[in-house]
Amino acid sequence: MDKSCASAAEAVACIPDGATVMIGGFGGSGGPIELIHALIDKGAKNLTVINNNAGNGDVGLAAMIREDMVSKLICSFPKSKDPRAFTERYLDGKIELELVPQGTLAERIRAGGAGIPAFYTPTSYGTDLAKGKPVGEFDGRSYVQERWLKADFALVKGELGDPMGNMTYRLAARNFNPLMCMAARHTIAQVTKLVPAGGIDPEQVITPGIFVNSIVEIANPQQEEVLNREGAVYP
Amino acid sequence: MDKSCASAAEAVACIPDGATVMIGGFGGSGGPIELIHALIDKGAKNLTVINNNAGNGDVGLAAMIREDMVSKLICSFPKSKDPRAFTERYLDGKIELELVPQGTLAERIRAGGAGIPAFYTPTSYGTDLAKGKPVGEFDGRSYVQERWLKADFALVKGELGDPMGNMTYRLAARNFNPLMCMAARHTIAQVTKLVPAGGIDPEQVITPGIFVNSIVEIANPQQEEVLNREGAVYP
Amino acid sequence: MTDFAEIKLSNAQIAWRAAQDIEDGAYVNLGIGFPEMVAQYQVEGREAIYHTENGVLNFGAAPAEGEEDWDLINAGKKAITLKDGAAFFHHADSFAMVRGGHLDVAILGAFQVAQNGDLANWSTGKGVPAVGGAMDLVHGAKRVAVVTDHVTKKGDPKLVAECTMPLTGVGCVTRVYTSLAVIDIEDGHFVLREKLPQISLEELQAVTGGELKVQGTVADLIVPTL
Amino acid sequence: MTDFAEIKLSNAQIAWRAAQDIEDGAYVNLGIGFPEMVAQYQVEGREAIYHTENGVLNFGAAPAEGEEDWDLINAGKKAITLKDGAAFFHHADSFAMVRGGHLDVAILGAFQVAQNGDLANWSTGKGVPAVGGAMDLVHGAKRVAVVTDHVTKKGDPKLVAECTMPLTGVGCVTRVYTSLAVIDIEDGHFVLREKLPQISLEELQAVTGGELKVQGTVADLIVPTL
Repeated sequence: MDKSCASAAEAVACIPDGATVMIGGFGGSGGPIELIHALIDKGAKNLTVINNNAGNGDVGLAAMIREDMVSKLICSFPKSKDPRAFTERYLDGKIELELVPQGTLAERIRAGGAGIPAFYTPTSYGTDLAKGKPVGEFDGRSYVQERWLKADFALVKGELGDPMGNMTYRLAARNFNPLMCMAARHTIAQVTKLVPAGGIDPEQVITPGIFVNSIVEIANPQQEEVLNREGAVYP
Repeated sequence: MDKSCASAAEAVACIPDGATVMIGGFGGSGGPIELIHALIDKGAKNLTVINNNAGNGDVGLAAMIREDMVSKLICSFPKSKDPRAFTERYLDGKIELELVPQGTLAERIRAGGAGIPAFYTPTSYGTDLAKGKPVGEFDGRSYVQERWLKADFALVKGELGDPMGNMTYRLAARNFNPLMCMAARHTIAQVTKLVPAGGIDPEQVITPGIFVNSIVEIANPQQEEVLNREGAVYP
Repeated sequence: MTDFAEIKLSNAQIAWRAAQDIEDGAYVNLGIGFPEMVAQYQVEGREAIYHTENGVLNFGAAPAEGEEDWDLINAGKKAITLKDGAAFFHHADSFAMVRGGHLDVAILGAFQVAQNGDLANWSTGKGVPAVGGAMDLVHGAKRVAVVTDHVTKKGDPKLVAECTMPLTGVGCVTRVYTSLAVIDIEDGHFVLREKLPQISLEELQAVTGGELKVQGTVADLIVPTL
Repeated sequence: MTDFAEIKLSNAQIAWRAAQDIEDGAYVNLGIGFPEMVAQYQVEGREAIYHTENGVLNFGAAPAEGEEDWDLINAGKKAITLKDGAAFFHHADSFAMVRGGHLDVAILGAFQVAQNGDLANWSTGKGVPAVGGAMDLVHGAKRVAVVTDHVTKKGDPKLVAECTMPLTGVGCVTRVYTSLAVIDIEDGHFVLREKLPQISLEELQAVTGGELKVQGTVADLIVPTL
């Protein structure tokens, strides 16, 4: 079994216009920058993107938004040091926003991956973000019913990977990546080092390969925070 | 921070009659035999036990049941090579059984740990095990509503542990252990080796210490399957 | 009247036939007991990755006797070995794989399969009830198949118009490999795909509890001696 | 009339006061911004374990400038370091800790706190809305406290009879550390526990939007110069 891909370009070639795409990362950490930039190179329109944020500066997700590839964003915190790309389009009504509390976003993605169509959470009960959602009472406390989130594709970033799709993550770059691997029909991973099957201790695998469809080695990955501090612009 | 305990006896001393106790393990693998035996030594009555099985032979959970410590069992598969202790009491109406599909059992425990009071699953829809449970329809498919499971105590078995409660697991002995750590008010762990804080790579921690209340080193732990093959009897 | 006992496939042969339909690269869960035999007949040149409910992906054959590590078992509590690229995970992640539709195939045993795809394989309604992962598996895998003798030991049909035993899942089975035939379940009907050449359609129908539809040709069910 | 601007506590002093209530061994989440200062005033001899939503337990102070590893950040996207016994986990496990009641204390900022414990701290109702983990934290930790100036920059009360801004959570706050007082929320009321000795109860009430109840003695709010 070999899920490895020769290049980021090859890995993202299958993403069509109109797709729903989960993108891993939290702020500047754990985002699959090379996969995102490959998708910008390829071009795709009218995407629904699921990410914790809305990009920062002029690279990665912010660059996708600036290139008008994204028609809807599902996220918890569309603010950053330099959120221009999103803010302008949002205030102009050119991009739709579904705002989800961060823990609910994580749990909805996990639910999508785990075959749980709906669950109840105390989060957002009694707030504007619960408007229109069913409410349930359990043991005398009120909860909001939330639905699963699934995607056509996930773009994620790991540290070690093997050809079967098993992966580990570096430090806090883990964040949403393992969850998104579970919740997409087709998960595309970039890893810093591709090792042979057996090269990752089975006890240390964080994402089992069953959740990954293609994997590409990007040996010296770019880091969004570092790029932004350098004032990088893509393309 | 030091959650370590000098002995299994000290660790389980706090478990009173009538408590709900989750016990990790699947069949003969991953069960905290020394903690269970310490609880038998101490004695406790009228316990509700949550475990995948109902014990095997004359050690561990089977011995607890044979000592009439358990009044209710929540499990998915109360059969084994030698299920006498449970079977006799069940057929005599001396022990209550709540039978739960295995994946639903795991998810209910996770939900208990994650603050999710209820969720929907396709599992058991249309079967006897869904009787009396609410049903929900999502996207044209029917699902059963299941409730979280929590416990007063969890007894679990890890491989490495540190005084903050961080843990790893050995091979498939992981099974229900990390989930039960999350879902109990007070989690008691036995580990094969207690290392200083910092002795487990933070990327390789499976159970973060926040889910563990006390931890005891049992350097050469017994293994239920091995004990049963030797015909062991406890006490 | 053909003597079915003489010509019917052995469990090994049923397992062999089921194994022919497992694609290269498939993620597969085999039910405890008879279905586990399917792994022995993996088609040359294809690689299947086996999942077991208690938290292991890509396990291999049983170790030699005396070489067992009893912390390394499958859902049937039998000792296993690991292949390169294996992974461990906890039970909630394991059933996320099942319930979340990540498995390609689950192959299970059956007491009864109904023509609408209902499966009864967990309870005879007597003694101590035990369900394990059966009810999760039938709603998880992309394809749920059954391997079974065509009839019970008493000769009663196991493929039935309607299950009389406690259900494991509703409308979940899509293909049944029996000791006499290969039958798909489509739109609430048994559709006969293959049958032992020695048996006539009428003879097969006589030991089947629901109508056997025929769409196009019925192929001969040919398996090697095993 | 006392000039509050001259005597009120600085943010550092409010953070110091909040830190005094964190027990040894507590698991703590500090909201982004001002609440993060609480970590600087951990009481000598006590150990708190800090949690951050993006998946780290037991992180420490910021690294020296130039020493940052930008894969090692907190929820405020600031670089952090690790203490011995740290752990990483994904976002669903991180919010399982939050929502599942595993944190002992969450200390958050506020736009408004109502006398029934309602909190508004996420949205002014203008511009781009952003919520992050605020709504999860208020329903997770065993104790949800707020650190805040007692009044807005314009001098309006931040402790109010009823929130007028969009809510973060309903009935969730149990203690408020302000620049003038320490106030508990019990049974739908503000209960005054400590106040700056230079301010009278009447003066404090005048800048508070709900009735300040007194139960037993009101202690002097005494903090060091920081």
